Amino acid sequence: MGRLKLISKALSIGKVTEKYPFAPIEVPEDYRGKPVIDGEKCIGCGACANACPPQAIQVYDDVERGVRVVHLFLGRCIFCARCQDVCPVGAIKLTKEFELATPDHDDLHQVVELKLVRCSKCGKPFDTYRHLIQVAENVPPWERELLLLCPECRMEKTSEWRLWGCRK
Amino acid sequence: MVVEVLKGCKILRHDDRVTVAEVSPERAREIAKGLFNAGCYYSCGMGVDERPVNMRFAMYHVFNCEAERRHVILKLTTPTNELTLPSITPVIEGASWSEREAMDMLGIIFDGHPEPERLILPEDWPEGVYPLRKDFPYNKKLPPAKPKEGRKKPRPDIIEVPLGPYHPTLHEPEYFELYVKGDKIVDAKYRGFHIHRGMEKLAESRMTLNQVPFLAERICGICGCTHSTAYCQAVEDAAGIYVPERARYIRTIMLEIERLHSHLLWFGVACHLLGFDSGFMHLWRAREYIMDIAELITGNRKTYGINIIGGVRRDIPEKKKRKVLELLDLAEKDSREILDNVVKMGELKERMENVGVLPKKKGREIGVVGPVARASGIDTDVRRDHPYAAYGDLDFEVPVYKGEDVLSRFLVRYDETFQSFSMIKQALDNMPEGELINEDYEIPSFKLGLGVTEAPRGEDVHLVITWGENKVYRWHPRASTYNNLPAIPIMLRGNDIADAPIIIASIDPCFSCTDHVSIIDSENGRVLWRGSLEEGIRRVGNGKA
Amino acid sequence: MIKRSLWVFHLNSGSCNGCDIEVLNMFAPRNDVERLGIKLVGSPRHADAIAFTGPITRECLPKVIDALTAVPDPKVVLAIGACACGGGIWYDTYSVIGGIKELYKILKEEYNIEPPATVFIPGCPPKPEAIIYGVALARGMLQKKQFAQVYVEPEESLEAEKSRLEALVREAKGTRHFLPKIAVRRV
Amino acid sequence: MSLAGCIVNVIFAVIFAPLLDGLERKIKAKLQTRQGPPLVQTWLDLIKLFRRPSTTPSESVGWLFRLGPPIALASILTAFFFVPAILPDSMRFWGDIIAFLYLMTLGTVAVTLGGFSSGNPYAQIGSHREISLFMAEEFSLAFIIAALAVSAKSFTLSNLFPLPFKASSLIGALLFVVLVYVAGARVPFDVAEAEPEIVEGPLIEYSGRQLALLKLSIYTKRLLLFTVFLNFFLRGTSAIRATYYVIGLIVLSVIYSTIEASCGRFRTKDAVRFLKRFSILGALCWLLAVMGW
Repeated sequence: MGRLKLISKALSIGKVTEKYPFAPIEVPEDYRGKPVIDGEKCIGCGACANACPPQAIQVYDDVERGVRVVHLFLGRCIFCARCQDVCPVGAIKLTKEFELATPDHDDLHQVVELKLVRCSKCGKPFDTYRHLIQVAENVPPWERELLLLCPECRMEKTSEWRLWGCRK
Repeated sequence: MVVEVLKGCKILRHDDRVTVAEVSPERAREIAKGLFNAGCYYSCGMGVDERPVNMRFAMYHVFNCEAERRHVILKLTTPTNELTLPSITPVIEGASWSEREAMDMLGIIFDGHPEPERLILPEDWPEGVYPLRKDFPYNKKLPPAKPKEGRKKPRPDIIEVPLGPYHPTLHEPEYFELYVKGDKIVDAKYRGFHIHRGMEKLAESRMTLNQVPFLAERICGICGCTHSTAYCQAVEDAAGIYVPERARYIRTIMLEIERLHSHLLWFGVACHLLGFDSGFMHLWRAREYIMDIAELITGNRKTYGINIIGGVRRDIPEKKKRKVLELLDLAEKDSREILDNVVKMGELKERMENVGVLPKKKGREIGVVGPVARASGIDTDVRRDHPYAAYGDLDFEVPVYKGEDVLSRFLVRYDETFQSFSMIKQALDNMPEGELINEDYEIPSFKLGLGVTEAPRGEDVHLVITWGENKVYRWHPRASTYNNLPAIPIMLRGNDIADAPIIIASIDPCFSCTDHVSIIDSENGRVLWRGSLEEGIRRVGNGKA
Repeated sequence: MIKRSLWVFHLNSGSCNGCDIEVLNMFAPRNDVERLGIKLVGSPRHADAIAFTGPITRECLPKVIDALTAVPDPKVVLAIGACACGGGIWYDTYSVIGGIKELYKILKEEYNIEPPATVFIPGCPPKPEAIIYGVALARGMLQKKQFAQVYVEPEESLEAEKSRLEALVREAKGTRHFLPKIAVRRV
Repeated sequence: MSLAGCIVNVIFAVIFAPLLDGLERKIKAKLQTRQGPPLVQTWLDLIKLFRRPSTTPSESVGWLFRLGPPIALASILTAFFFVPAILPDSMRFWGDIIAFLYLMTLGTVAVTLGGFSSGNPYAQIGSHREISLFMAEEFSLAFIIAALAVSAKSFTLSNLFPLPFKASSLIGALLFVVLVYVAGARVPFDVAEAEPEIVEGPLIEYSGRQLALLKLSIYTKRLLLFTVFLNFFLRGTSAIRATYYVIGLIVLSVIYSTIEASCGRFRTKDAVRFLKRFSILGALCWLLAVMGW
């Protein structure tokens, strides 16, 4: 009689129910919980936005205010940790936090605003200070010259060089 | 064998896994029939808008040839500026849905298709708009159009049930139509695809190559990992990417863990459908160990997110391995005890025996896969026939039962569950050291790749056409339920309609509840019932309607 | 009213099953939410709350609206998972309307129905415990922990960065120069 | 025979029935290795339901729909006037077992009428199942009651309680146990309310207060059936009787919920077939009683 054995098994096991809302639970070491952007570390390079499958992180420039906005909408996040993989400075981390519920939709947003550098030639804001510092530190000194130019001006400049075959 | 059938066709690719041949439309039926007679069954079909490349539409038919351990892909192209292709459904029943899908999504017209009706797109989708064509933007939201007239004519003697397709057990919206005579089922028809989310289009437009594994994972919340593996394998196949040994072992482990969680879930649901709730609770308790393992290894209970092109993202270090083995032993012991006892319960067994019979021959024609095929005596398993990941190195048996009924499907899953436990242990023990991911690859432009995995429900086929610039040109996932669903009418036919829920559940459809049907009298075509299956059964069965 | 007893109607509007299974998992022995007085009911008429999973697909929209309006007011909506909270990975495709916000917009504009109280439970899928936390939040048993985070780069660090960048560029002046090498770097 | 005692019985039934349901939920949870709800959970549910608004579906026959729940509850509670519960008092008159049967029927009919009038096909199917099950069950109930009445030579409940020690009356009581199980709409036989299949059947369109009344009527009906069965055996002074009564209720509900937790659901067809066979046993028992054993 299978059913009697099941009853005795249930009685021998007792209860397996957790106490959860009244007692915290343990999540494993590598749990993929709430992603948090560390504003201090973020350089606004946009690698996370490129990698994010649901476009939960979007990076866009607010030209009028001269800031780059890194906008994470947790409501759409699929907790894949791709942003953590690709972040060059480790600014975005998935924490062990899973208690994200909120009655207010606005609570699900994380915004980092970084000031933009203006192009030394045309004056258009084009990249964040932090990103440029990061780039400058990682290239040999002689490649740093064009850093303060926006992509268009940079292209213009390099094509000029190529045309003349030299720097001036 | 296969090569003989394909004589006279242009062979585009021929290696030890896949043969791709371009077939002229006139010879399509003849060659398809030839392949079927050579022991290949129809696996899936993909329509492609190839106009940016060569001004034509193409249809790829994939056949699985187990005897030669290869897949054969027939490519049919429309003549320039035309949309017509011959339908192979008259000779191969299994191709019906694939062709209807291509009709819906691309507007290819299949000559001689017996049932050219809309399959996938919603009822209010305007005529003449084909979302998978390259000139359709993926995020265009169209205003609803009037549904086509004549599909469902309301008549005063028809009982309409206004309740939406929702139901208290595991629910995904779906819809069946049963044709009955007395209380015997004569025929059944399926109308589903309520959850068409447009992901094929999404993959080829907004997403990059390495984002798609995460999309593929969300095809199904239960068997997502096998979809993402299949996608990665398809891209790796197209681009010839080497996957490190250790990565392949980790993929195998995750796939088997997924199979365990899915099978235990199914056993629970089957108990629930048979009214035995304690069984459901016990099995889900045992399943909780498996969920813990998944969480431990990947950081999430479901949607593991472990696959990426070229390898895997997370390692299983020694410490985790020991913990996993510990949990596995607990789960194995617990689930074996429970399942053994459940099988002994007479009334449950009685409701499964000789119910929902799918004859072997019919199953072959439709191309059923996975436990459904194996319960009908068809000896097929992708893991053995087309080894992928690390399955080639593992020692396992493929359970095959000849009962052809629901009980056989139960027993196939029962055997598979314990095979999985042993496979995970073998894989963990033999896992070689080394790299997790190979990132040194180039993606070729416009190249076809095929990825096949054995999902808990059967064979999953992913076809990918790559495109340079880190994009896919076309991605076609084919879930196993897609091939198994057309078998349901055959299983239902001739059965007592009271057994319909467990029959429908027995293929482990991705929607796990079995409700919302129309019961139609086969003699006068009157709709007797539309609503939940069970009431319909009572109502019609008791001669009330 | 819903403090000690909450009956939930589960509404799937096109979910991948992940969240559905986790909702069911709440009722399984490990989490057993029956101990909190939560019960899954089959009829929207009996429900006090709706467990909403999945993005709203085009085909499901009218059915979702029917089911939502069948629940007597006042009701609580639990938007479970990334799809219900914000449309998920497919939030902008042709056959997906979006998340629950878009549904409320349609309800407001076309049916003039005020949106019910909603608790958003992000996750893909959320752990059963995360859903229980959301329910406890809806009942006022716990405080919310999630707040919007806004970081604006402060002025003082900006100054430091400016000078650092200038220093780096100055360092470059006078170094030997070659034409920039053209190399493809994969991100 | 005092009216006050009867009223105490009714109040006891209303208060105790949901608690008994809470106990059963707890036991089922125990058998499924869960913690289960607190004992008072059913009461909390009912209180919440009483505070929720009731809706009347637009396609229903309004007055019939609204009338169902109060009649269902009232008929069961009225039955407690004839059946001694915690106190041995009851309003006895000749043939009150017939009145008791009528009241039981009235409760079921009220529920099913409400279901039929709701306009919801799920409810109609549920009601239909309920009626077919009830018909089958009534048949065997009639035999058993007849057997008991013959062996006690009375139609008055108070003469039936406690039962004389005779073969027929003991067998009748045993058969009655099974009927109590069936009439209580427990798992193999809960086809009318089958939640996973037809969403609580006749109750589907009810909400708020009406639903609470219906639920309460189901719980009190189960308690009523228990009470009738226990009365066959209870003896002694009031205090001893009351103690045994409460212990008996708890034991019965433990046994019943254990059986309930380890069974699969019947199809209506199977349930009716089972009851048909069962009524043959009832008839045999009646023959025994007629033969004077």
